[in-house]
Amino acid sequence: MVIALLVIVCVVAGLLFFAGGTLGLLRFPDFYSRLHPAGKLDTMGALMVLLGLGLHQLFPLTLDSVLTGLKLMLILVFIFLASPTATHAIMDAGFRAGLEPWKKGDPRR
Amino acid sequence: MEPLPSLKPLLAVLVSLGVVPILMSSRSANVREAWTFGAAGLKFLLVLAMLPTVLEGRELVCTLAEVLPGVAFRLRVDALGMLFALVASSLWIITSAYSIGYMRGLQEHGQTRYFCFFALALSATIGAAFSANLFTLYLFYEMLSFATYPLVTHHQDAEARRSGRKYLLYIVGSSIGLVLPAMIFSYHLSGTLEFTSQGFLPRAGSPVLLGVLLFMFLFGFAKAAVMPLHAWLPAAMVAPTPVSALLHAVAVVKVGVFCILRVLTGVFGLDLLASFHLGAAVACVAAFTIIVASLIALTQNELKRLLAFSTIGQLSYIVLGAALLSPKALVGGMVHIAMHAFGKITLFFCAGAIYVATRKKYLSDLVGIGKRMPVTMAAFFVGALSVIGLPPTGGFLSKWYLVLGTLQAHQWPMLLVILSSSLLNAAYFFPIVYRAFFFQGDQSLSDNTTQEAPLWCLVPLIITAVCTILFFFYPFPFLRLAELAGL
Amino acid sequence: MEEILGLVIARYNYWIYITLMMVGLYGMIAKNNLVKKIVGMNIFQTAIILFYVSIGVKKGATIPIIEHSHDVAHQAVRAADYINPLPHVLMLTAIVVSVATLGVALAVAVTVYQRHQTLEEDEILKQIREP
Amino acid sequence: MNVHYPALLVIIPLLASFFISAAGWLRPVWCFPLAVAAMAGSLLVSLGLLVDVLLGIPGLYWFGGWPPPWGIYYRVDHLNTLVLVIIAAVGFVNLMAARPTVERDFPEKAGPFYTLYVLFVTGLLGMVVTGDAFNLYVLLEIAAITGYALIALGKGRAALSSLHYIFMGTIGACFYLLGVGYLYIVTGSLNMEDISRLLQPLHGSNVVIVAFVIMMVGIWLKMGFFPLHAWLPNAYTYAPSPVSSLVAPLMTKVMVYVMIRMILTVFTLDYAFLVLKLNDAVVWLAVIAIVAGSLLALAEKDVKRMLTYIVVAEVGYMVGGFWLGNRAGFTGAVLHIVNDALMTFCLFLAVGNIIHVKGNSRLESLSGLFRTMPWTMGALVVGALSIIGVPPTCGFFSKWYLLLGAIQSGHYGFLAALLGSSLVGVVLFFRIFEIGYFEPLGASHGPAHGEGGAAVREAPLGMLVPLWITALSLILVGLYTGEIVGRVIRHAIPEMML
Amino acid sequence: MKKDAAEQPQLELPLVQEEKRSGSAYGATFIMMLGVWCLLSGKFDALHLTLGVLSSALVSYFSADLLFSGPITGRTFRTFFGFLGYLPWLLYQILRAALHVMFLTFHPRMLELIDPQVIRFRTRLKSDLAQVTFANSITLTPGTVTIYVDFHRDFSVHAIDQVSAAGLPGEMERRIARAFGED
Amino acid sequence: MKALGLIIVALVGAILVYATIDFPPFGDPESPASLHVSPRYLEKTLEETAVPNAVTSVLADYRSFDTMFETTVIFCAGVACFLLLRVPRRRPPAPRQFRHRLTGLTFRIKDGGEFVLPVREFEPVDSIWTPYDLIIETICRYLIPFIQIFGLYVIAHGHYSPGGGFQGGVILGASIILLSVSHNLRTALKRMGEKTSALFSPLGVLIYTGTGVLCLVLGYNFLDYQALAALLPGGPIMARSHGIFLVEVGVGMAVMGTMVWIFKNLASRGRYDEGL
Amino acid sequence: MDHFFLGCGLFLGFLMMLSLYRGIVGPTVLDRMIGVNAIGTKTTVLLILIGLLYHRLDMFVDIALAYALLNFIAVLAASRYFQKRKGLYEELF
Amino acid sequence: MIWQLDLLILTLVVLCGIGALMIRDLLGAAILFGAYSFMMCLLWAIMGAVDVAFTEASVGAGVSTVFFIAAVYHTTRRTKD
Repeated sequence: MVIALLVIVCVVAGLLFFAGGTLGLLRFPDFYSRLHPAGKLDTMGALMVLLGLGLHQLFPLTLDSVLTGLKLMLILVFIFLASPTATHAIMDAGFRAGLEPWKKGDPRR
Repeated sequence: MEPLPSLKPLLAVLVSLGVVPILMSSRSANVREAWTFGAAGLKFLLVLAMLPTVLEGRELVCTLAEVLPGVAFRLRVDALGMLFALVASSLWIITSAYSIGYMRGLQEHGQTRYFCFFALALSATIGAAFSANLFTLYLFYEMLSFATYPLVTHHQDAEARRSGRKYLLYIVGSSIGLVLPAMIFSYHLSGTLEFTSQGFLPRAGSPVLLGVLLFMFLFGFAKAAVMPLHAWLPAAMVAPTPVSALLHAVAVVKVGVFCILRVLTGVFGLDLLASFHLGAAVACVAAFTIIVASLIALTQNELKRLLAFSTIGQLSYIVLGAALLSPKALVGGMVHIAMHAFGKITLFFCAGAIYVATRKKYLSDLVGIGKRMPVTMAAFFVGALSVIGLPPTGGFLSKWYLVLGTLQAHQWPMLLVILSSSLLNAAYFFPIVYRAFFFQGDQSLSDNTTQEAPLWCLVPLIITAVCTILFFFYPFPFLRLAELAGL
Repeated sequence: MEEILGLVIARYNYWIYITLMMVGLYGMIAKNNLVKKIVGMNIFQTAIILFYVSIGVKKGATIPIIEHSHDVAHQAVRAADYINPLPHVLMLTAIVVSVATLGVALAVAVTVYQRHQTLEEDEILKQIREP
Repeated sequence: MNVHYPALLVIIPLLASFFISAAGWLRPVWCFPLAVAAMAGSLLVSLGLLVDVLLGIPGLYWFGGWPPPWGIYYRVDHLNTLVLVIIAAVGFVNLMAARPTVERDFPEKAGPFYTLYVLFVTGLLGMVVTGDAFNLYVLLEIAAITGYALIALGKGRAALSSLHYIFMGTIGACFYLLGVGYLYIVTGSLNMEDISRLLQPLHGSNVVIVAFVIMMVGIWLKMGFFPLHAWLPNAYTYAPSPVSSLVAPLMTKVMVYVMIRMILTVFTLDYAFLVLKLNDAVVWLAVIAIVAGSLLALAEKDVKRMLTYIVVAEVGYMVGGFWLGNRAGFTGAVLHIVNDALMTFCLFLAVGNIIHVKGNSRLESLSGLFRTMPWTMGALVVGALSIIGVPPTCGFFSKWYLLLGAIQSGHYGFLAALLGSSLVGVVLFFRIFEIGYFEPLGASHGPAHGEGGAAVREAPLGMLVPLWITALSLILVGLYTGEIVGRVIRHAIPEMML
Repeated sequence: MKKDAAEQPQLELPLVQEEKRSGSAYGATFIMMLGVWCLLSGKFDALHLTLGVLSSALVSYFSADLLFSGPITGRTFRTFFGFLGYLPWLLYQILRAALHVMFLTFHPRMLELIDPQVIRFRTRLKSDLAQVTFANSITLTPGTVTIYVDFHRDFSVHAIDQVSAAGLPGEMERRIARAFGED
Repeated sequence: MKALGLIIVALVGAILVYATIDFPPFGDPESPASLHVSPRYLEKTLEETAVPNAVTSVLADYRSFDTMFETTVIFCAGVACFLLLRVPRRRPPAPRQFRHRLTGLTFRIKDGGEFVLPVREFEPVDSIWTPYDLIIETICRYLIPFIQIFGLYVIAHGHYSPGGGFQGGVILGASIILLSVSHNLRTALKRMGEKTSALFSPLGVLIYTGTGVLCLVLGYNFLDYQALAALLPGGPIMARSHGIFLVEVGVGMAVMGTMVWIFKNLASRGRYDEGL
Repeated sequence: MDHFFLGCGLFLGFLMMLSLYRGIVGPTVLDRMIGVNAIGTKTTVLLILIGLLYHRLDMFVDIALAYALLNFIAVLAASRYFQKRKGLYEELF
Repeated sequence: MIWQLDLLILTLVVLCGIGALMIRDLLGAAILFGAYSFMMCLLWAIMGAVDVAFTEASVGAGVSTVFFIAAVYHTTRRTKD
């Protein structure tokens, strides 16, 4: 029961992060600033949700379930490696393409 | 009587086809012509070898392959085919000789091609003569159409191109557009295409259908130049004269009428035609053609065109002979194939000889030419006699039978047609001869020296002229064959 | 009315596949740009895959991988418990085919661009007509 | 005979294609011999199958040993054995003829070219012999993808045409696949005969109707049936000549075969002719196809393009012939698959030779060709006569059956269209012959022109020999029509067609 | 004109990054891969283990030099453990960053709060791995995203507001330097 | 065109909707598709092939012939892209360029010239050289071996979990593509040359077909893996399982080789100098 | 618990739809890239949720893993496009 | 099969498809096409076709989008529709 609660908390938190990321994606004024929520919050959301789900499926505790849990963690590792890299790549691309960053006071783009 | 299986018909067909590769590969003109002669002679001998058997009333058969159910690729030598083959193969020898003279005399180009297609055309002609069924006949008919195209357009100039187009349009158009469906329809009706003496079409067909079929055949074999599908024939006169001679007096047009004869006798059968009065309809068309063609011939100035229209008229005699549905007329029509062939080829040879010797082809230029080319013009006279139908030439004989036939069939109007047409023939031939011998022409012809065409040209036309006369006295093989066929 | 509604609801996957297919087909026919057409082609192909996979679906069944294979090797397997695997197999093939087609189509599109310097069909046709 | 023949038929070229591809990297010289070996192998196997069928031995093969409907099986019967032989033979002969062009135009890509070539033939063979509806799709795609690539290899507009072909081909293949799916959803089977058995009680279902329609449309797209033919002329025209002489004769014919196979084996004739009653409509479509193909061909100034429109018209022949729904029409359609493959093959080979020598095939560049390329033009004449339908070339006999079928079913529109298109064929080809025969004005007469004037500049012998083999086979097949119909096609005619 | 210059295509040129392959790198890669394999596979019968060994060998043959650019030394292990020690702090920072951005995202007057700017600085970290860790950490942490790291170890960073920009390079660099033994 | 498109689309759509009305309901377990052929696959897959993943057993055994051609399709696509795009190396190579890593200066060496400076200081670059991106390169270097082992795992475990030759092959191919995208094409080519990838794809299909032919040689039908019992331990049923595995390896190789091959051709327009 | 996961999945789907808005509307290509990248991450999580809903997580986790590994290749390739197309270089002869 | 998710994802799929076709920028279309294949992958997973989902995931994410981008890289991004 405790575990279920923990799972729910984790997952809900993760979803919240996801929601924030998506909202940020929609709300922020320009491409560069949109990358901030998209990059960070989605990673964080994935972390929380996967943690929660991993915890959930760990029971009943067997070799298979542990391995599956570890696989989930592996996914997490990869997300943590890939997500900032992708964010960086996109931002780099933007700079190379010559996109001007939004300055305070500019209209939304 | 039981037909006799034999390979001879096939050999007779293939012999000229077989020399084509040799002709194509030989570099020397002499070798090529020697081969041509060899093939022609061989072919004639092969045909002659079959003659006794046919005269006995037996038939030779050679089946190659059953291509469609009930339809075989089959050759059969019967009397009618024999008659035609005899004429065609004997004339090939003569025409070959004449061609050599003509082509060399005019230094024509593409002689190898010329001889090749000539051989091909002869193959097709003999094949058509020996066809045992409508399919085989059609095969050789089409083969002939395409083989003669390069001959007709031999000059490869704009006029030849035009005429070639016209030729193909009429011949191929009618054969594909009319004969092919008619043939398939006949097959549909009866399940076979094999010629029989009483025709293979079912007796119980509807008269309208049969009539339509008959006219599809009649006009479809446009080589017979039944009006209104005759226009290709004058146009095709652009060909070198030996071509016109052999093909347009013998092979092509005769194949056309031969096909019509075959269709009338072998597909429909005279009884069927009689029972639906279809013969009379055909006869009317033929009669119309005879009269109109003769009238047009009267107005022509170019010798070959005149001959062409004369041919159109004469061909319809043959059709008429069959359409009268009486035995005598049928014999007359069949014999006319041979007689007209010899007579008309003489005329064409003469026209060619005149052209080789003087480069003249218009009637108005030929005034007084008899002095310069007496032998040629004498032969011309003989030919003209034969075509008009006067003794002592073979033409008389066939016309005589035709007249008898009309009497036998009680077709008085047709008698009238034949007679009046003979008059018209005379009206356009005699002036030529008359003016050639008894008038003074322009300067080039008036220096009384005799200057004939080369010997290669001259000898053949003498032979044919002699033959024409000979057949009056000795028509036995042709007459016998025609009677056999008419039975 | 309710019948129709039931009919519609009971087959909603099929309606979507038809929609997708129409989208793809429209893209292939009406779009002017060659790469767009290729996109349309792929959508079209996936629509058919969707159709096939929809055939295989069974309510209340699980994925077609037999459970507990090691423990009870010869326990009777009930076919109704597992989703029909055959459409999946077919669609694996179809996906492969669509990737292959995509590769070839893109290669050809690149070749077209190399020759005509544009991907717009009308411009290419104009170039061809007026060289 | 060997029970593994049906499998070997496709496995030999398939295996060979991998080796060819590898040889392209390791020993390029081996590519061509390997390809020849592959084609010869499948030709021999197909002949073996033909003999088997003639002897009455059923050619059934269960792949993986699984019985149908669970496994895939191949089936050789009277209907497809001839098509198999034709495909293998055309593939083999064309390969011989392709070599000079390949070595001259893209020598460094010979390896992949032969690989795709062999795979294309493999795909077609498989399509013809398979008894599984989905397997047919996969093989169809093999043939299609190789075809796209080979066509795009041509110059100029080829790439765009190939891309159009890709789009149309994909739509066609997908429609076919969709049809298979529709059948699957109501029957649950993919095996053709099994489907047919299960379809019997379902003839009234909308699904089956739509499956039929969609499948037909897909197949028609692939074969270039008239309103759906738009991709065909460009694709075949701009392809390199060894490719067009392979694809043009085979692809459309095989699709016609697939149509016949689908209707006969899967939907049954009862369904197609009695339940749906589409036959009149389809025959009229075929009439339109024939007329339109012929007329469009008339408008063309390029021989190869003209031939492609003739292909369009010929497709109309076959479809119409089949949909006439009687024995003669069926025989004609099946016979025409064989004959037309040979005919178009001959013509495309001849045009390929002309292109090899002249660089293009526009009408004006043909002038004087009878003199400079007599052998090529001679074969062209034979092919043309066959298309026109002159006996004893094979084109006549299939046309004969088609016409007979039209008469028997009283479909005079089809009759007229056939005859008309033959006449148009005369006009088309004699236009070519005139140009080739009548040289440009001014140079035509005179003694200087005597014997053998202009130098003969023929295609290489390696291209002429295959061409003449094909040309002679046209006549040979024509003469053996009776045998072919009597011993093979007659047994393929379903009982219902009487 | 040298002969081989014309024949040798451009591709054959030596790469700068080319490293000497060392046995220990292979071994380490092999063990790592086998570990991952076991984790993924979950089947420990002979067949699958054999396959695992084969696959790991294959991968280590194919790409050992990607994973370890030099031979395995004690330093490699030290770095690894240092990195593990750095992780908790990083996670904490990430959480902070996430909350910060969340705050910004949900703030109704977000446009007034943010003030995007690009800042540049040069790091003292030397090894590639350390620089990459630093860059990715920057990306994951409050309001900053690495745009570009060039060869002179110059970082360009996009910061979403003043606060975020002020903290760079700061403590993070120090911690990473410590973790990677580059003090 | 637009109107025509709409008309056609509407027509086809109407036909399809018309058919859909008679479909069995979506997800109906009683539909013919679920009752006729497929139950046997599900019920017998363990008994007959010892493979719990029914999709794999159907794919690689019951309908393995299809799959063979599916792999061939991929192979075709590879050859096709090569045939269409590859530019033969007949032209003289482009001037080679070297970039000094520390200063960023680029040297171009003309034809026939020779590069004499110490190589480690310089890197070879191309006409469209892009600045060195440390982060992407490093991260991808660490990721690629994992992707590869994962790909191999997927190939090997197609029997028990989703996946199999095709998916594994694509993942393996994607790892090379990733190398090319993150570094440059030259690096990828150095690791897996054109010839290697071009030989991999026929080799893979050859393994597949060869397995079938082996069965044929052993006296069974083509692709009847039972025949392999003569060579492999475990009896006919395990032989099927092993046969499936062999085939999957072939598929994996072929797909990997072809994907890389296609990518190289597409990404460099067949020039193989520098691409995406 | 299943209902909860289902709810989570639906919520994620809803978020994907919002991200897709950026993908479809987003003024520049790079915005679209962000949107799609965001969808990718959510897809990975959603796949695992589906696995839980099917009670066969061990089967779905492979797919998710493949996704996590491969997802960013496309993003990398797209960003590579901009790096290459605007690539600057100095030359010295 | 989870019908609620199924419906949601189906909607998304259609949106993605239409979007990929509508965008006036080929690179954007390629990227959206990538999203389309994500959705498809999810859809297969929801319908229980794990193998198909796996294939779609690996192909869509790893290969086909990259092919598109490579092709666009060598041609042009410009499009009129």
